[in-house]
Amino acid sequence: MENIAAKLLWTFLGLLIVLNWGMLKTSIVRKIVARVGGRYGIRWYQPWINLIKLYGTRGQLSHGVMFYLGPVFRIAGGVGLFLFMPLIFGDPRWSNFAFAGDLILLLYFKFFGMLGMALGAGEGGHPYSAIGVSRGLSQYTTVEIPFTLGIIALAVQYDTLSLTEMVAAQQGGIANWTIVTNPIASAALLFSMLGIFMHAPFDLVKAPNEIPIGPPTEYHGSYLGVLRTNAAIMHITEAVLFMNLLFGGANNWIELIIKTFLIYFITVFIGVVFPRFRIEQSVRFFLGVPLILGILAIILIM
Amino acid sequence: MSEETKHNNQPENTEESNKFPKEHLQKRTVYSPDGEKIEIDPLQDYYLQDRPERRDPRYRVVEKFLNWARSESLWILGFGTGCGSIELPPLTTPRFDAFRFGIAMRPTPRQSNVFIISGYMSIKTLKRAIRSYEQMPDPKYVVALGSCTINGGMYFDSYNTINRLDKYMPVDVYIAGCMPRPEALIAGFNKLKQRIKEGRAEGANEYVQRFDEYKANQKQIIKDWNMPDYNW
Amino acid sequence: MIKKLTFLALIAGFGYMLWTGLAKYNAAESLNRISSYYAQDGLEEVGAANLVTAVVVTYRGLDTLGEVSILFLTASILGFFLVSGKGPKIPLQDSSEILKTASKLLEPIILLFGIYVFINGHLTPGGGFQGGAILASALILAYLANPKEGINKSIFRITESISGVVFILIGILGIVLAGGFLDNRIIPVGSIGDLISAGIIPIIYIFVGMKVGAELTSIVTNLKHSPKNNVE
Amino acid sequence: MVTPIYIIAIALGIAFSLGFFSKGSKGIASSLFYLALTALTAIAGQWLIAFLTGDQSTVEVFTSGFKPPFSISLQMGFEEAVLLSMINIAGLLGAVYLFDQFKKYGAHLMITYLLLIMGLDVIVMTRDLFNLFVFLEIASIAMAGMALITNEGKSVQAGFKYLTATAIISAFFLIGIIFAYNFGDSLYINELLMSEGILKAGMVVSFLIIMPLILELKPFPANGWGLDMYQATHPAVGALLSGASVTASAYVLYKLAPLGGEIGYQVIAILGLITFLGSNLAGLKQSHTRRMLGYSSIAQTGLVMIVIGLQPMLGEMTLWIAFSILITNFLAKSGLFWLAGIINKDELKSWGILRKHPILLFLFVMFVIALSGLPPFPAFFGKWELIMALANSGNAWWIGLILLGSLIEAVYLFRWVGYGIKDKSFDFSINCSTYKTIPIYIMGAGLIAFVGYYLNHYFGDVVWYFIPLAFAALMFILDFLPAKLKNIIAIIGMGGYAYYMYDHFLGVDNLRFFFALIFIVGGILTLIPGFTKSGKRLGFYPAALLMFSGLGMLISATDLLQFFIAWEIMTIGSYLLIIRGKNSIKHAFSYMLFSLGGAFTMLAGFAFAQSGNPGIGLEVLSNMNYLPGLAAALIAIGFMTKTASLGLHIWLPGAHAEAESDVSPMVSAILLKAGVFGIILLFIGIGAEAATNHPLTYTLGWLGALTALIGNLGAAFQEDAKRLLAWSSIGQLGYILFAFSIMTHLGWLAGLTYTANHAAFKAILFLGIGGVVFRTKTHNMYEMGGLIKKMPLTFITVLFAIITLAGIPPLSGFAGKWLFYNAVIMKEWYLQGTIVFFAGIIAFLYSFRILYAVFLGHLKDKHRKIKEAPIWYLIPQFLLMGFIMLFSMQPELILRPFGDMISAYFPTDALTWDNGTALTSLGYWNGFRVGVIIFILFGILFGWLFLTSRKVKKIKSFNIVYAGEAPERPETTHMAHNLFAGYNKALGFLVAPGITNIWKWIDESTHDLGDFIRRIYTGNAQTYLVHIVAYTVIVFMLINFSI
Amino acid sequence: MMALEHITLIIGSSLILLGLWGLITQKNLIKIVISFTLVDAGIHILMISLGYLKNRTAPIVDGTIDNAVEQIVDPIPQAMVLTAIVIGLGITALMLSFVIRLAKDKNSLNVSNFKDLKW
Repeated sequence: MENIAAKLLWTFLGLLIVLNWGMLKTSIVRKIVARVGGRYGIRWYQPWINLIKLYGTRGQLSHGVMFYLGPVFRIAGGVGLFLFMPLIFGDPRWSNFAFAGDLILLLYFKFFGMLGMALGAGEGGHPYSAIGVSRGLSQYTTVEIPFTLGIIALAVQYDTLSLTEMVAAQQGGIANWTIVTNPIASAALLFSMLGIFMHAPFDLVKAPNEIPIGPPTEYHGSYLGVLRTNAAIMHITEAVLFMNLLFGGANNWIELIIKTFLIYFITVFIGVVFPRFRIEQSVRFFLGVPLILGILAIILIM
Repeated sequence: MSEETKHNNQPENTEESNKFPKEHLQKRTVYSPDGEKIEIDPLQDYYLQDRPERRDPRYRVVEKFLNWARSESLWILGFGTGCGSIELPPLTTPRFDAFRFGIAMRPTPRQSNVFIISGYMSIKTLKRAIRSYEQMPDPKYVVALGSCTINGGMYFDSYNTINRLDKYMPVDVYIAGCMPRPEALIAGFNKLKQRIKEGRAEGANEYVQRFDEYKANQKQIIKDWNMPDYNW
Repeated sequence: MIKKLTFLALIAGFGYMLWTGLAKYNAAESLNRISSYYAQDGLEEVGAANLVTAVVVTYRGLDTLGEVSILFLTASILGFFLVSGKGPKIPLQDSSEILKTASKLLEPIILLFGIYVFINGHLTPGGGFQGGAILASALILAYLANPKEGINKSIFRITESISGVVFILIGILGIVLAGGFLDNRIIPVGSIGDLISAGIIPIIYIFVGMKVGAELTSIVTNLKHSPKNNVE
Repeated sequence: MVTPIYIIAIALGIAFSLGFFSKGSKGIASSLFYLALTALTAIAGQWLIAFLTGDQSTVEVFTSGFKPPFSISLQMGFEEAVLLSMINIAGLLGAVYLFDQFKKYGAHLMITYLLLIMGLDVIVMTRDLFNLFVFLEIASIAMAGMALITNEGKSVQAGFKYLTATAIISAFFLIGIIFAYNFGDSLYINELLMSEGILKAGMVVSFLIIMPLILELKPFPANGWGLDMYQATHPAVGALLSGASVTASAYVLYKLAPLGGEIGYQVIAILGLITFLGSNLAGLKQSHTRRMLGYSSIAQTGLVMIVIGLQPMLGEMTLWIAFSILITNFLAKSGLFWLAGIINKDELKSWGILRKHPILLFLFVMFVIALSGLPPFPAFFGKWELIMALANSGNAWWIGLILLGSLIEAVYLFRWVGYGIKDKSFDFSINCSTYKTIPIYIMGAGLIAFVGYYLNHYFGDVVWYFIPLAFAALMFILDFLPAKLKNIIAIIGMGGYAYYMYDHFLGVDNLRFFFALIFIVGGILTLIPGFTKSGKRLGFYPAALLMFSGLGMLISATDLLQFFIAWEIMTIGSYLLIIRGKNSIKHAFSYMLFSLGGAFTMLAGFAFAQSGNPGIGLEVLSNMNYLPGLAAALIAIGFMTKTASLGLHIWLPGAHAEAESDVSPMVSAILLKAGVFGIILLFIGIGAEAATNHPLTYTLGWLGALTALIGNLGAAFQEDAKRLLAWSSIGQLGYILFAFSIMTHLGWLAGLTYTANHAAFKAILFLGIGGVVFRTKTHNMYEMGGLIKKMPLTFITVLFAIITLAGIPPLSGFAGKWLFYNAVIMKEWYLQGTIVFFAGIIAFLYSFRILYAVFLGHLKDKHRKIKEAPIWYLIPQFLLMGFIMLFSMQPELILRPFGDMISAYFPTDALTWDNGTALTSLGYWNGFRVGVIIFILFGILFGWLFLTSRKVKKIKSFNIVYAGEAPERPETTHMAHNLFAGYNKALGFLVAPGITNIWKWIDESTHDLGDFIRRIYTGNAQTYLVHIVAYTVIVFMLINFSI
Repeated sequence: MMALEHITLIIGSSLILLGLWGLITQKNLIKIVISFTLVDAGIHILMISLGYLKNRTAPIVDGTIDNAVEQIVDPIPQAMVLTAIVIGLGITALMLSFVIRLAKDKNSLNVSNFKDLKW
């Protein structure tokens, strides 16, 4: 019983850290982008203010049960992903609930939030929501192919599907990181990472101006707050996933923070350089070079 | 559509609907898959008819904290009605960089809390503006931009332009000028922040309180009123 | 042209086929087993001087029954088919005086000859079929001479039926009294060459003759009479 | 014993005496006439009974008191007795059917008719060559005469063609007889067959004897004259031609075939094959009922010719096979021709009128099924034996061609059945006089009796096996009861069956028990929605139980024959079920064609498999000697048509989507598993060791992966909810096929998990959507929307099913995915595995689509008062949902027995359990913990949102932000049509109907070929004569120069 | 040296071929029937000639013949011909009646005009 309580406590702590780091990361990234553009940029604490404001919205509207549950599904997906993700290597306190399932579980659990969110947005009844979902799902299907190919390549390389064991195998210096030992699979994974984070050029799903921010068009107030909370957690968690897969995991929080930031920054960097893809363009893109890289990765391990 | 349905779709014999027929808002009869007759009154069936509800502030300290947060996170719904719409985009440029004040643009009323009426407002646009305003969640603030919103400005005698915005919705801040420059806008936002922090920016509740009055004003000028009284 | 050539090739092919068979043919020097049996023992067994008759009526009696049936069948088919047809009615013309006169003269002689041929069928060349055909020719002659004179068909029909039934009954008697169906030895064979000999053969031939005569006549009259009285 | 000579005596005697009663006394005439026919039948029947019961030996009857060869003799043996009975019964019943015609035409027609029957009788009995000629002439003249009953231009032309053709054929025969007598010195057939002279005389003699007999059987293409007879004459004449005349002629050919020796047999068989294929092809485009029946009759004759020709190979089975085919053709064709007479319209479509006469419709369908050679009708057993024998003697080509011909025949026959069952475009009524229907009933009863006889013959010792079939038959009889009562009876019956399965297979063969569970318990669950139907629901229960009994019998089958019969019964039942849908006529047709095609390939595969084995038990699959690779592939293709694998899938969407609401789950969730079961049996047969690197499993793996991809992609682009689910079934079956092809412990475990899951969630989905369709009366998703508010319970079940389908944790779908990845990686099938994964993600597209477009979005005007789906739809859904929840939370409970089942074949313990955690060498997964974590998490976060959101106001459908405007109508606001437009733009080309087009091309070119072929039937009597001469000459030349 | 039987054989065969030629080329219905009778006749001649034995007499036993086996020709073909002739007669009659009926229908004797049934 104590064990469980302690576990819960540590996990909650981890969640808080990740959440706040996610918020901070957002403002840092925005700031960097602003500075590149010659602006001052948002204040570093702006995300928290926004969050407080959203949770403090007075009147809320609901289109129905599924609309209400959509954000819950979404954040359950995000937090769940966090829960099944080992954070710090070698420290059982920060390995969360990773003992309940392996990489495959993570792979599939991502969809939990997506589907719930899509349904919630669907009940909102706004046509733009549906368009956004349609685009999101369409893009996601192809993003996942290089991702899966890469994961399989890694699973074969390390002969395990357990993330913890994969990290364990990468210990001992940069030379042991997957990005060095298996650059092709890593390239495939990094390509798909661009799609997973949905930054430009793959941000048509949100398309802020033509289909007002896509699926969550109708969401406001606390709903939006929940979604933003989730986004903060999700981004870090996904970055942690790639960190664990490719960059040797983290031995402590500092390492984790630095690595996740750098990983996330890859997508930001690419995003500010490239314009946006149309949906069929991005679908075709992921079936091009990333797919070939993925297949190459597979062929190399066969 | 069957012959009978068409027949039943003839407008009702009210003065209003005859004047401004809008087919999809008229009552119609359809038949369920089982052949059951269903009377559809789109206004009743598809729109919530409730009056708006007053939403009181919370406890003092909490509300103060929240007001601070709201004031530092102003999400704009830009309603580019007149020439003022050209003055909004510069806010995001490096020269003015409104982001640093917590000001951001949002594309949908649901996620915004500041409504900017940027200039003269024709009667036709007013309807849309009212709808958008009512769809924003509480608390919400209105910033009126330019002289036209104050007294009609150069359109003071136009047959299709309103003269005073606050006859139709509660305005928090007026920014005078024709047109006011972005600096003036930022000044106006600062004024708004101040108002919010002081807890005086309860426009939404005021709108609720004087709902009938506002509606009467709105309906007086908008002839083809074909929406529910309050757009949720 | 090509079509014709193809046909020619076909016929040539058929000719070749026949030739491959006939080329193997060698005229036999002696009777084969079966015909020698007929030639040797047939005389005693059947008692008909005309061996062909013995074969036709007794040994291969079933064939004969079949051929009688075929004529009967043809007559029946014509009976229900042609009489019911539609089409232009061909006007009947009177026959020439020569034909009328000659027919009156010839008819009895022909009839008599026909009867002679089938009564002597087991002794001399001839028999029921030949006799019947001669009978029919007389009747047809009479008919041609007086085409407008109606012919009483029921006489032919009843003749046909009676002869047929008797033929069958004789056949069955063969089972009862002698060796098998159509066995001619239900009455004594008698001595070869006598008029009354060869068992029941002469009697069968009488009926066959009558039957064939009647059938052929009715076939021809049916062919001729076609457009008249429709069935029902 | 009455000597058969009396057949002649009575027939002729009465015929002659009928002349007395020309006009006046019709009553006596017709009583005499019917008496005569009855007497003939009685004589034949008495001999038949004597042969059947006692040890009566073959009797030779001499005429005129002399022994053959000096006089003509008749023979009465068992074969003759059987055939005589058939001919005379056909004659008697035909005469009853023609009652009105006899009344009209009187004695003359009676004479013709009587002589026809007598002629056919003697043809069968006679042992004298020339006598045979005489009576052949009698029969053909009488037949030409019978053509004249319908006294109109067409039938006269047909009669003339028939007469000239048979005359010329007889002329050839006569030449043959002369030659035979000249060279063989005898006319006695028994002597001629052993005569050395004929052999010496060369081929032409026997050729001229056999060829006319073949020509009498109307071989393709020299048969235009026969076809015209079928088309233009009175249907009863067609029945006689097809039933009696063919029977007699075929027997004559059988009698005289030994004359030709080895080559003769070969020629007969080849000509028969040409006839079988050509005639069926030519029949494809036919729209005139009786002409089409004619093509079919001729094709059947061709089949009989094949059997006769293959006699040296078939040995003692020849007669049995030929009889099986002949008796079926005889009973069914007679019945069909008579039915055609009752309907009295030329077009195939006019058979829709039978909908008004259920009994006739039943008989019609039964006749056609019997004709197509499907079990349990005699023709099937004939074909089975034929094909087994062919395989045993190593004649793969023959098997292929015969099955191809059968398939082509099925095409036009089942198209016709479709019209009969479904077409509503008739605008006339029919008059079913008793004297016209009684013969049909008798033929139907005869057919059923023969089914009984054959089943008893083949399965006398395993009668229990057919108990479910008997139950289905019982439902045919009970069809007059109200639907609800029948539903109860059906469920009780199925319950009993389930208990039987439980009793026999649990613990003995758990794999079979598992499938029995899916088939039978699934069946019970899908029967429950039937309670919503009122009225009688004619035809539903017999068909459904036919299908379920077929499924059940599949499980308990112990040999190939039983298995195949069960398979076909299941196919027939499901066809009858599917065709009940509103617009399903086309789709049911293509379902049937693919099923039959699959069944035929499977049959060929079975034949190869059993070749060289001592028995036909299922164990032969593990000991294939003859063409083992091909056999396995053919069997697999057979099963894959049922699982709708890529290339063979095009029938599925239409068939499943257009079926009735409660039929779709039956066929989709349950029926498809039959194919899976078959594939498992095949794999078990091939054996774990042999299959690990078997090219077949490798190919099937790829095929499964591609099927999954294309199926799911296809589903994403559908607008029709049920079609979407149907496409999804294709994809899911692709997964299953793939998983089993992996051929490892884990792969099979994944396969079984998929199978169980798919059965559960697809049933829920089809029932849920079925309930929606039941209420909304439309399939189009864009016409639905917003139904969550009206049908919340359905939404919940569908949501659960979708989550399971998508494999999202924590529901049980994930179990399958997890096992699957472990298996794929261990098997090193990475690329295939990735494709399947891709397919799995595409599943999200349609999962979302069906949930969104149907339940979310905007409620349509006309659905505002719609009710929740009927309770009978919901009950099974919630039961199945319970199963899914159990599986999700306690996967060990279900996966462990699966593992034990598989251990018999793959004895590795690749999956171990540690306190609820599943462990493989690669990964781990604890379903219970994941479930608990997610549910608790969900609860906490829900609470969080609840706390932070204040005063939630429920708003209505159009209270959405719309850029300051307001939506106009729900139809224009519900964004559902072409939802994945962008995706379609990018990847839509993958599901462009390429395969459909290929099949369409095959279909069209086959039809065009058929159309081209039938152009030789110019309708000109002379052309037909040319055909006959040319046929004779060409065949002669070919033989002559090839010797 | 061409013997009698050879001559008859040739005549018979030629008649058969001639008849067949007529059957497949002549358009007139009556001529087709006539061609059929030609074939028939040819076959009959063929039958008789195949049953012929050199220098023998008809199979009728009267006083002039003492050893029938040595002196008569084969009676069986003759009996068969008798039957065949009658059968041919029946068929011919029936054919002619069909022709009459057909001619009445379309007022034509051209065989190509009777193609109401095809395909």
